[in-house]
Amino acid sequence: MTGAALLPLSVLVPWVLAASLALADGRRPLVAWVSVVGIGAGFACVMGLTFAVLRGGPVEMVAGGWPEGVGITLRADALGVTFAAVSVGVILASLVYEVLGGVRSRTFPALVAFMAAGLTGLFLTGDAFNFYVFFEISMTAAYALTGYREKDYQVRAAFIFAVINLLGSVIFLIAVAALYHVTGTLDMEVMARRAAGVQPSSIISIAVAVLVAFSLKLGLFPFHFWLPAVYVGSHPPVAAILSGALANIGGYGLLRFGADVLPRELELGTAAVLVLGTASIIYGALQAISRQETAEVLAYSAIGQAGYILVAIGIGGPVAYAAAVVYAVVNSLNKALLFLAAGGRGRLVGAAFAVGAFSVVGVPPAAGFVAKLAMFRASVEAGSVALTALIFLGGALSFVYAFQIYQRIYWTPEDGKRKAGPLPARILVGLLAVLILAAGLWPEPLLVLGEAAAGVLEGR
Amino acid sequence: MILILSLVIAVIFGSGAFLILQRDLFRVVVGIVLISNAANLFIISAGLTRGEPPIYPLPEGAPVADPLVQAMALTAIVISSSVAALLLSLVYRLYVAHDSVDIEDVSAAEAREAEALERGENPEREEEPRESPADVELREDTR
Amino acid sequence: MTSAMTRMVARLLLLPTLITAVAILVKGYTQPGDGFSAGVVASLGVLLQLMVFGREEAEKIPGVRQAGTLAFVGLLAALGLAVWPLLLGDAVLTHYPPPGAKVLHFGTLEFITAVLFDCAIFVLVFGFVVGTVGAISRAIEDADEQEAP
Amino acid sequence: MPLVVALLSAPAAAAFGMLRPAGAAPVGAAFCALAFGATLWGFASGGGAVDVAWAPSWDLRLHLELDGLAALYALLATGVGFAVLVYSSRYLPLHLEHQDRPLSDGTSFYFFVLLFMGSMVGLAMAQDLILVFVFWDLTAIASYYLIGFDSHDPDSRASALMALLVTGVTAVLLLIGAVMLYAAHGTFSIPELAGRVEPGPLLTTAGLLIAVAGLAKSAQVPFHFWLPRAMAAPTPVSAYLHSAAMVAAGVLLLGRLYPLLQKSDVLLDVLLVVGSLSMAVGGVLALTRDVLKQLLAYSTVSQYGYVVVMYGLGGEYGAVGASFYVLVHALCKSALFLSAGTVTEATGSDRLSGLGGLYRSMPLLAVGSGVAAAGLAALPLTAGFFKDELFFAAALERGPVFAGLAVFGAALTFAYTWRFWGGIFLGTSDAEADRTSGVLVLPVVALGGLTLLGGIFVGPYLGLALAAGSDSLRAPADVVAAYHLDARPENLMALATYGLGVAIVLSRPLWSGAAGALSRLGERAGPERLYGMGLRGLNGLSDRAHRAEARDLRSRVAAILLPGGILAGAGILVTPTGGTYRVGTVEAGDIPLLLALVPVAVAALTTTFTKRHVTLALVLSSAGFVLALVYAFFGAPDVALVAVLVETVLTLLFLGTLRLIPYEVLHRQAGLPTEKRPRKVFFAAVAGASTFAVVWATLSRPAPERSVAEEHLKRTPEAHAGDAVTAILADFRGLDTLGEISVVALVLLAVLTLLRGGRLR
Repeated sequence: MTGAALLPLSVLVPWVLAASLALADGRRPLVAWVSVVGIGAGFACVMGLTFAVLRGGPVEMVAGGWPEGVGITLRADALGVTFAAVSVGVILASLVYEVLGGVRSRTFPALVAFMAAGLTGLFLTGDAFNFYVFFEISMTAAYALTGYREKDYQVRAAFIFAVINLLGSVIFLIAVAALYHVTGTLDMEVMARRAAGVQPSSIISIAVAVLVAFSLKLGLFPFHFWLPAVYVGSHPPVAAILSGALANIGGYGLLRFGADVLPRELELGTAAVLVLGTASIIYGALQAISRQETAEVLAYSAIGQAGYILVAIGIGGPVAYAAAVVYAVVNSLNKALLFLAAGGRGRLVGAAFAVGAFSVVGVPPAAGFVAKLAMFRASVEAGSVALTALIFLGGALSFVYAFQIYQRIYWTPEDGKRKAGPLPARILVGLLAVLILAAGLWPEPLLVLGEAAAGVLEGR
Repeated sequence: MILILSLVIAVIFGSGAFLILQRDLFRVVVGIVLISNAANLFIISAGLTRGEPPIYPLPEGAPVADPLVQAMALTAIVISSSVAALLLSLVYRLYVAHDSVDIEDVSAAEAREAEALERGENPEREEEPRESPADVELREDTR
Repeated sequence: MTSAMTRMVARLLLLPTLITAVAILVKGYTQPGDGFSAGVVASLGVLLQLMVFGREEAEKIPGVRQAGTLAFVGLLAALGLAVWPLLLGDAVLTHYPPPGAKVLHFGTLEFITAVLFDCAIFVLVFGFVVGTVGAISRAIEDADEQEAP
Repeated sequence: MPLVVALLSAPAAAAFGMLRPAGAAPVGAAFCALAFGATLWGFASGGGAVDVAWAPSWDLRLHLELDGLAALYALLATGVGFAVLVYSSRYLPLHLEHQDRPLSDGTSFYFFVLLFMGSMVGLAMAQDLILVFVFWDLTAIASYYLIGFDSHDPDSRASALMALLVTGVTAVLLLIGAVMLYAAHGTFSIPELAGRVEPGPLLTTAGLLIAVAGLAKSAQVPFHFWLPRAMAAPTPVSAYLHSAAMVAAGVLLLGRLYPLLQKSDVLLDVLLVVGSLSMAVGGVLALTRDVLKQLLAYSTVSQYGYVVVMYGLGGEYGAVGASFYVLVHALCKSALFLSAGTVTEATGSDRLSGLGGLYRSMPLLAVGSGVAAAGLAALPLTAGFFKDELFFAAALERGPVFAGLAVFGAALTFAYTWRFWGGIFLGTSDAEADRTSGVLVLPVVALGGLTLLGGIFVGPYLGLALAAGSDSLRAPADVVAAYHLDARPENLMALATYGLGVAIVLSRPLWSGAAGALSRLGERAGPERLYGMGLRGLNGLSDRAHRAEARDLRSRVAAILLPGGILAGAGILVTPTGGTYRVGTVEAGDIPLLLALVPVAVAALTTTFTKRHVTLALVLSSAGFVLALVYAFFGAPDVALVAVLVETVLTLLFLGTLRLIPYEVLHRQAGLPTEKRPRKVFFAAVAGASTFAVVWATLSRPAPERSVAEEHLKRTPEAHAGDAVTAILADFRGLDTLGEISVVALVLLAVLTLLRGGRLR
């Protein structure tokens, strides 16, 4: 199939699936497996689209068949498809994991499918307001998913998550409306062209709003305070989705709206971005060190890892943007693997967790080392000793927390209460780990994706 | 006019933010609704043209209001109010769980749990969830 | 609980609200109002019944019991309209007939697929409002039952 | 080819081990032997190289070459690996038996030993800095798991973590150094870099970073502390990784990058200083230790100090001597470690103080390890003699100070080696020894035999070292090692060494106090203590930071508003504001709008001090209704209509939810004083002010370009519509609407999930 056919399908397949699943009881195995097959089909579409984009360049389609600008443009470029592919992949893996363990809510598969639809739409749309709408779809699905299993602490997490992120959504909405007001368009390509001519003082405030909204999403210090409660509170596969798929919105949004639409403002705010990024790296890693609960360690680790992405964006330039993309992709995979592995026990899961831990700290052959290498390339080429040192320090701290918690879970005598979990679920986690190893052993696809995505940002 | 609009939007947003900072969960929801209202008002005022409704036949010569911001505002209003409905039901569930609509009680419960986590205990996470009525019903359904 | 007068007025109001809703829906393309408003108006009519006569009585109105299902059927229909043009080789969400083609009129009602889209929204919104309020009213009933067994 | 065999061996052994736990060791040993043979054959037939693109985007190449340096280390890794695996096949079951662990636990042991061997072979052959880094960290991973093999033991866990932290974190420096070189010279390939780098600050910095990685891995001062702790691993691991291979990787890196390092005098000086310090500290501490493996560990620190010093001294003697030294040291030291393991296994004691006189019950072991000890102590007729000869020659080239240092270091070696061997096998102590399996003795004898063989036929050993040294120098090296029965300085230095060594042994009472004091000083203020304090400090700091985390929704929100406001303020500060803001004009047509806006603001403000919930809901909805009026005045009847309807439904939902919660609860809540603490007002004001800034700045500057909305207006008839807004919603931007109703449907789903267990009906 061609890219032109795959582009709408990538969004519509999970979307139609979501609407249909809502009518069925997701706890029935049949329904649950239908959702897996459906999301799998969506994933296949996104992967096909990714290949098409990498081979033939961006694919566009204007909804409703109207001229560009009048209708909403769906635009699949390397940056968008990369994030879409990773996010849907993580969602698929988490869904399979939960289905293997037994779905406990009627609406779980439907909510996950809505999340997948919202995320693919968000990554593949070329329209700022449409971005907001898809953003809301995935966020609303996320609020509901956080409360999945409906324990008290999960509902609490859902409430905190919803309130804080609604605040972020409103800020983002204001930014989108403001961008429309100062540029007269919602199409992001046109917006990028026109934004250059806007009064700097007007657009810098808008840029700040964008930065705050996405930093909130990404969980950067000091906007992160909601994050640990939510990641710790939610059920492991949900946490995997939140940190492995949903959090990509932050990184993607900053790249898209920062580097793509508002590059001038991003450059102006370099100092702020770098300070936020490095502060997150150090703060997240420091907080993670002495935490006892795995999910909490991972939550703070997520804050630190997000910092790296921000630092790369702050450095700017093709190498750094490629680093940001590579880092975001690898981080998604790591977090998905770690959250899923943290839910299980046993030797295989322990090995998988170890792979994830090595990946987080950047030890080869796990894929994380490629990401770290990319970061160091970016910081060294930027010629900044301080940044390189801070990235190194963050990495050193991550060694401490990753292996303290790893040893605590898997190297102490098992307390017997822990169940190993169903074998297929453990195998799934093992497969994820193998994927991360493979990406580290043969990093070329990752690098090609990163460079292609960075090329999108530089090409303007 | 620009200044006045900006001021009104800022006042609504500020009031909303103030309410989100309160301990009463309902006030938090009201705060969210208010800041959404501020955003919606901003969207409408961010129209590039103001004037007659954009409905055919268009008035000759007179300015016509920007229809795009209206469409955006409509979408945003619907989204924000339906999400407010979600928040309300979350508040209800929180009330059921904590017997209170006070964020302090909720935070206290969270802090208790965090402390338990720090001690390395895992109080409620380990046990399998009790069978909910929905589960029982499922079995009847499938029979 | 409620006076006979209220009951009568409520009963009388149901049909007009539904008609208003349909009118809003039909006129949508020439004047303000669309599927969304129509859906809310229609559901408000039903909610009035719910408040006055109670849930049991209100559920006798067709579509009220199945409100939740209806919402998703509406969503599916809307999505169907989005997918359908793909099969014809057009862009997603293309409406027919295309610009410039002749459109069948029936009063202010135009036979175009955009109206179908509005109808889908109507169904969805109706389902949403009735479903949500219905869920809350059920919860109130459950709570009341627990209080006074 | 050898690499393939070596890398395959780990999974193969693991697979066999899973089928039959006893099968892992023989299969592993067979693979080891095969890899050894392949390396030997490959090197003899002229080396061979693989150079294929790995990740072209970053110019990464899978460039492996079996040159002299590679052959030396690969032969060591596979050869000693073979001996150790044979030894383990007997030792490990005993070890597991002591701990009541199932035999199957051993599989992972073999897996990681062989993984280590494979990565060591790869590391030896790698010619690309990133490839070096990959194999480098693989050895660290394998070592981590092997040190932590007895994971139930807290000491093992802590030691494994320490080894991983020290070697893993410093490995990142290697990566940084590599990236710096790449940024300057555009390649990660070591041969290419060797041709391109010029002396200068860049080379010094990058080289220093890389050297730190190498020195940490070779357990040089001040990173030496991890090695003695790593002795928590089972003895074969210590014999293999922590004498012959893992620590050797550090000096391998130095040897591999020597063409770069030697261009910077600073780097060579650093090597000299660090090496000498390690030599002295390791040697002295080895003299103070009672636990066998601790003694050997410090001796290893000291011995690699020699090698580092030799690289620092440079020249032909330095480079060739370093390689030769590594070779001989590996043979001797692994033999000694294995002896220690056998002795402990036989007697149950792992301390010198509990041992002695074992030559009677274990004569074969005594001879085997005696030869190895003699080799380490550089006695003639062992290969060890030549290692010191080359060392002395290298030192002499540099001057008398270094010659003296060399003699002192060698004498220390002599002393502690004597202490080790003599302490176990000589003397009159009546330590009891069980009969031990021959498998636990034979590898020691074999390694000892190799040492002896090298003392008689030094040719092959020296040939290997020459090849390796030439690779380090990037020039053919020509160094001879032979017995000369004359009074040349090297021989005199050797004699002086023996003399001084005997003197140290005999004068023990004189220096033991001082050495003990040094050891205690090291414990109190040394790097290990710093490490421990650092780790504890970090955990404490983390705890403290965690206590300061915001845990309440209100503080969480405040933590967003305040920095957001600061950022907005900063944004305004850094941009020129002149002429941006406009006040705008109020025209006659705006009066109704103005009149409607005021009550909106008033209603919004009223919500902040309304007490009762129902009133609050009504005030909120009144704000909504007036807003709808505002929309109408804006020329937006569609929005106004929807706003009114939505507000109605929302009010209904609000009241409905309030009804769900008992009146008392609400009343109690409403009765609480509205918190108007200045802080909240402040945060709210910040939020309002930032919004004001964004909104005003935006509204002052509408786009000069034509808006796309005009296009929408123009095309509305094409969409067969009269109302442009409806046309946009259903047609032009139907995707938005589709998304919007999806959110609505999602909310319904979520509400039903929360209130009704997800039932649609």
